[in-house]
Amino acid sequence: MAALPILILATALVPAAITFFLPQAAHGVRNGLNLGGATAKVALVVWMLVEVAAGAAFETRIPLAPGLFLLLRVDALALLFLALSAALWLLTTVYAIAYFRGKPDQSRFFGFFGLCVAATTGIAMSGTLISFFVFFEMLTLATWPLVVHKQDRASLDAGRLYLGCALPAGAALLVAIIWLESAAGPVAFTEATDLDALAPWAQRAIFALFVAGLGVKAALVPLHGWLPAAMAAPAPVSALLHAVAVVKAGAFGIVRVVFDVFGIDRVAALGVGLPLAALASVTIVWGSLRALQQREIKKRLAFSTVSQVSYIVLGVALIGPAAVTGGLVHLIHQGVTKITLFFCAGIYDERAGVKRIEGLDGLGPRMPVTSACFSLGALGMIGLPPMAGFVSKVYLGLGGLQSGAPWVLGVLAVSSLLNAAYFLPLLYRLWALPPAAAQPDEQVWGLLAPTVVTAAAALLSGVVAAWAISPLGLASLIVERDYLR
Amino acid sequence: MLLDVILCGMILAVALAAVSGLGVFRAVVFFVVHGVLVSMAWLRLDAVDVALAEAAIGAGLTGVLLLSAVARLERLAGGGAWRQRVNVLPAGLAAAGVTGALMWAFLGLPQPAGLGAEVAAALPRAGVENPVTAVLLNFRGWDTLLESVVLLAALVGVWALTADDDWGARAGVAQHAAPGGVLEGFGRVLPPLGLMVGVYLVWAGAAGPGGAFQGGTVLAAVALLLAMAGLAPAPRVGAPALRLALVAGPAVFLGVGVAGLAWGGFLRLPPDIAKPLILTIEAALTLSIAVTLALLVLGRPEPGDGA
Amino acid sequence: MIPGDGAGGALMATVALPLAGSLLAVVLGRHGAQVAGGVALGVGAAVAVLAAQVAGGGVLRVDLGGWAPPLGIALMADGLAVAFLGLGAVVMAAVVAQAAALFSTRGGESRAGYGFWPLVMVLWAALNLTFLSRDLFNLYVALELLTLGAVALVAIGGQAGPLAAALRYMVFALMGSLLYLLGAVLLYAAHGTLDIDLLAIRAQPAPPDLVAAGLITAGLAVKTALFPFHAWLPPAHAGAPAPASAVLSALVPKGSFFILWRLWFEAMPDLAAPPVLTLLAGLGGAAVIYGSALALMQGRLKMIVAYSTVAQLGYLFLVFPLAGGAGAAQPWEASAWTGTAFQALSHGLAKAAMFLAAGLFVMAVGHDRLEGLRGLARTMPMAVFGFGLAAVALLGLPPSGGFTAKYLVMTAAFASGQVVWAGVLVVGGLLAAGYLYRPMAALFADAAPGPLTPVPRRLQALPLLLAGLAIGLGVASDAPITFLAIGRPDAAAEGL
Amino acid sequence: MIDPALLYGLTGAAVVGLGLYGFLSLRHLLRRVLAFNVVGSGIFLMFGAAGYRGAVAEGTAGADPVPQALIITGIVVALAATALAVGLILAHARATGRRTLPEDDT
Amino acid sequence: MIDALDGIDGLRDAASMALTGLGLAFFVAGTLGLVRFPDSFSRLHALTKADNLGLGFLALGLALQADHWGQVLRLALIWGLALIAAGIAAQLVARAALAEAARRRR
Repeated sequence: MAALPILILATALVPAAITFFLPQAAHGVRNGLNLGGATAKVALVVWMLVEVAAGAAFETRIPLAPGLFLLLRVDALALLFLALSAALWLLTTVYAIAYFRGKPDQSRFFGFFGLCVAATTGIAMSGTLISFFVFFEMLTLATWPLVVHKQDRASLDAGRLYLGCALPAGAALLVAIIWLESAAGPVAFTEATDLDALAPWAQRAIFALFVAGLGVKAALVPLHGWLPAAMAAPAPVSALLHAVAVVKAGAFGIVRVVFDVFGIDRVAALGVGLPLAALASVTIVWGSLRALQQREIKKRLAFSTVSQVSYIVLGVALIGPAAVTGGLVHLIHQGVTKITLFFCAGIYDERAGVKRIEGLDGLGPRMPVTSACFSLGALGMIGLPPMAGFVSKVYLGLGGLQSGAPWVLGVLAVSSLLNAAYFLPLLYRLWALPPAAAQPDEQVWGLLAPTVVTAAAALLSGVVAAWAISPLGLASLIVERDYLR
Repeated sequence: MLLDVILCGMILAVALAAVSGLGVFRAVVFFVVHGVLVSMAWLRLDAVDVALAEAAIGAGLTGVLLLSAVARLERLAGGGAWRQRVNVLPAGLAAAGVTGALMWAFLGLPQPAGLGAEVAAALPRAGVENPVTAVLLNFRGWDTLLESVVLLAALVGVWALTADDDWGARAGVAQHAAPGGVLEGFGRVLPPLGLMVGVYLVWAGAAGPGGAFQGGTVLAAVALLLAMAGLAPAPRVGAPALRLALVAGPAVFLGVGVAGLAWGGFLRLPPDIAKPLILTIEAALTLSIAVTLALLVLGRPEPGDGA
Repeated sequence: MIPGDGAGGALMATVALPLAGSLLAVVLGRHGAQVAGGVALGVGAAVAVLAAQVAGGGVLRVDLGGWAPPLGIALMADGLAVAFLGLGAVVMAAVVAQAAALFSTRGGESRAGYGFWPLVMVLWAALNLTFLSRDLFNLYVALELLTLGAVALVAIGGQAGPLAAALRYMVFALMGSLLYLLGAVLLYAAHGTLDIDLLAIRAQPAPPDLVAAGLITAGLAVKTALFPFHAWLPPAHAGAPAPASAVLSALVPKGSFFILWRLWFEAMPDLAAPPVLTLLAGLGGAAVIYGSALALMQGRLKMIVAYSTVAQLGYLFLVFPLAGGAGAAQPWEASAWTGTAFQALSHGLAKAAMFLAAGLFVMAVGHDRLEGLRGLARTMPMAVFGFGLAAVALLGLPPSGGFTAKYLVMTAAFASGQVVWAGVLVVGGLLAAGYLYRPMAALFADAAPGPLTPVPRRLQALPLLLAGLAIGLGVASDAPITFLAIGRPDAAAEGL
Repeated sequence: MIDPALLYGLTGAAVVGLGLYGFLSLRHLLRRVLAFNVVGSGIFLMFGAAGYRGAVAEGTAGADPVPQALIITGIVVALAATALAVGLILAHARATGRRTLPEDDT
Repeated sequence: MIDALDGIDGLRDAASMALTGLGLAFFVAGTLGLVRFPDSFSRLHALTKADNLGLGFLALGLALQADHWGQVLRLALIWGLALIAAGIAAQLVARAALAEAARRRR
């Protein structure tokens, strides 16, 4: 079934293309289209999960120019990211429909929303560097209108900062790709690329360009400025995009570059693994520290994302099998947990008008479901058992020991402490303090249902980690089959 | 040989005067003299057709156009002494550079190369005896068709500069010739002769020097004289007859070109009926050229301020 | 068209139809729009038939009047020419559709309503001829017709600003024509022919050829508004009415650049010493930087888009050092050559879309100052989306045709070791992001309460359609690239 | 005894030089159009001289007809350009009361 | 120069040269008048009278060299047209000069 990858892309592209032209009033058609597309995509992904587990691989080649082609290839790693984005897209669509009831420009929003997901799917399934770059840049373009959706001063400034960081990064990435391909020929993720034609310094320079290009989206320290600012976007945007699509695309890119373009042994030989790990660690600590200072909930969550994504980069940079498994599985765990927190932040903002931390006082009992999910998510972030966060941190610690970098344990400990430092006060305010005056009603199932589902997923993926089909199972399958050959 | 040297010397002197003279009017007068001298140079270079064209269009019509422009411009933006020139040094260097390069290239020309032999060989199948007309209307007829369209485009461009509320008025500025005066008398005597000379030039173009452009220009001069003498007012811009006359030349040429497709290719004139075809094209072209050139010199409709 | 022998029919129709149309429009003053619509359809069909013929039977040559060069004039349609004809047909169709609303002659014949249609069709015929003709003097007449039409279109507005701009354009254009004519005269004096293919055989590095090549290149550089000679372009393209400026910016400079391309790749391929080619590309690079810098400082939308044209035209000149000269065909030449063709095509579509969108904004708000465009994203979503897609194509971001062009040229730059041109492309792309962000941000800002005349969706679809084509050029770029390869001069090895 | 073709050719080149100097340095627009026409006649003079040179060498009757035809076409095109330029100058003068381009005004 | 004078041709050539010489003298006189005379009216007077007469002699001189009557007729036509044109031009320029003088006095 070579056409399957294109079919998956279509499930996101077709509804988006049609939604653009729908008038504002056509709520039914729009919601139906988007929900239909999302469910179809989840169904396809589930069917592919079974196939890939059985060893099948899907591949489609779209010729762009003689010698230049878009290769869409579904392998285990692609499926990991695909599964995450498909599931969360469905949930976020439900959330967004409820969130946007009565607000203007819905057709425009859902149109670009679909384009973003299509770009994310493309990133996941891309088989060559150029295909990856094409979808990577499309993601930047499709995200900007969403960031500036409210069209007010704050979101426009956020949009400018976002483009200001993302476009130069794209340029750096393009230079790296072309520099690499002009020496080593078109780079496909399947067969190894012979980089010996390039001098070592050139290879290091190219690796640095790759990290810089991808680092902006993966919010590595010097390049992370745009993420907190992008919180001016509506809640669904910050939930799906900044917790899942955009940020993970950067991390996923780094995974592809380290494993499929350079290969583990060359990364070790060039000695670029350690600086990357160091950069990731600095980001982890720095993100958590900055999160402590934030008074707005969404800003705090944003800085928490900055630090959490670097867990993935850290795992990959440590190269050991356990560390990589930890990194990959954290890709899923952080996604699921963080989206729960953003959903709750969205509900607090929408229903209770609470943006800052002080507003959370005593909301626990009066908004029980939301606060419960929020607490689950927060605990998951801190990494307490049996939540999913704990599993990733364990593997990351193991990996650190395995690849002879004990200081990783120190970093994990410090960051967990900091996580606790900036999450526990919130929980304390929610449950222990006396309630403020107004009695907000949270009973909007459109917002609540997705939050509950993601919170459950965060809990479940920790509890059933040992099972084969859990995120951990898939991650270890990937590591054994693809990367330790 | 001596005449050539004197002629070249005079051409250069007049060109220098035209370019570096003091007033605009003086420059235009020198330009007209330059045109006459250059047409004499064409006679020396054995190119009679070009001499006719240069005298009629180069010196004649362009001179009239510039003279009338000088008159109107004085009224619109006259007065005020100001510097004649700007960035003299770079202009001088550029001009000297190009001239030097041209002379170097001209001296470096290898053995003389020309298409005289090919034209002579193909002349019998061209339908006309005069090689220049053969090239103009048969071998390179495409250039001539485009050229007539260029004239038309220039005219539409000039008309598009009319003030919005003047649209539809008569072309050019209202002329004030004294009724019964000398100009009017001249206006009655010359046209018949002018018409005859114009038509003769077109007809003679097939065998000897002459042709649509030279004939058309003479007819345009007659039309201008009639307009200036006040005997025949300039046509209104919107007059359908005028527009048909404007379009006749290029339209007939294009029609013949498309008809050529039936004989195997665009603009293909089968040798046996080439002469009649060329003559019809020339007739239509002359009409269009005469009307277009006259209107171009008259300029855009300005019923407001008289000359 | 009369079927006659199919060979020349379609090719001639692409030039003869607009000519006939302009003549008809001169006579039928009030029905210019309908005539132009008919011509647009006719030429579109002719280009399609021609494309089929060229795709099937390869390069198509027509000797006008049955006289072969050096005596007669030859027209030739190869892959490149037909691609540019296609670009012209598409852009013209959209321009005619929008101009029909702007220059409607319902209320009796107005000056602009009368003048616009013949001029735009004459301009189109001249443009198509510059892509097809193989004779240097015939190209001179076509250039002259192109310039007169363009200058008249700039001045058709009638206000003082555009008149001064049209005059400056005229002065520069006359300068360019003179230099070009000088070059052509010298070539005829040296070789006795003006046909490009015959010149290719007879040209040798002797004084007349070198001087002629220099003069022709200078003349055409002035007409293509290459960096030191670009002063005339922005005020002229911004001063013209929107549909006219779409044609002026997207198509007219490409006509003169196309002749330069034919000269250096077909008439005198190995006459140019590398330093000359590097100088041309250097000026191109300077145009990119300078044009973008000035675009950043403009307050009016149409001026930003016009300066963007100066910058984007600079990219085209990068092809000379990468693919020109140096006799033996290198593997990367094909990619630079095709990349530049793509850049021209994608820029044509995107720039036309941008100017048409700017025209709609002016139609809605009455002026094109940036602060007046605030909040149009909500009231004119389709036009703004079209403008955005066009911006993506100009930036050279995937999936647009601009990206394919940038990728191909950058690969050639890296493969041939001349990395500086890749730098120009990257920096140019970022600067373009800079100056195109300002209008986008204004469009997306919250709506300032101002008088707003509603613009029909039918008109808003035009820029969106053109911009969509520019994006589509990138997505389905395989077919055009193989088409462009038909009749490429030194069919370099297929390597990328 | 230099042959006439060369003499007229060089004169043509000199006239082109003079015209170019005027075209680039003069500020009054009408004089620049006039200089443009001078350059045009210089170019055609060179072209005719080249044509004459070709014919004399080949011994055919008149000068080479192709340059003559092209020169006639060139003269007419130059007239069309001049007419449009003059029209523009007058319209510009009427709109702005100026005889020069804005940037040349000092 | 000397051997051209013998026989009937010699006489004709001598007459032609004499007549053209005379014509030339009148042209020089006319130009002298143009340069020396104070106001425009007298200059006009000098120019039209002297040049036309000079042209007449020139035409006569050339007529002697003509091969067939057609050329003589054409020369006469040219002279006649030149006369009319010069007369009318002088008249118009004079009227313009008068109007100019009147305007300046006001």
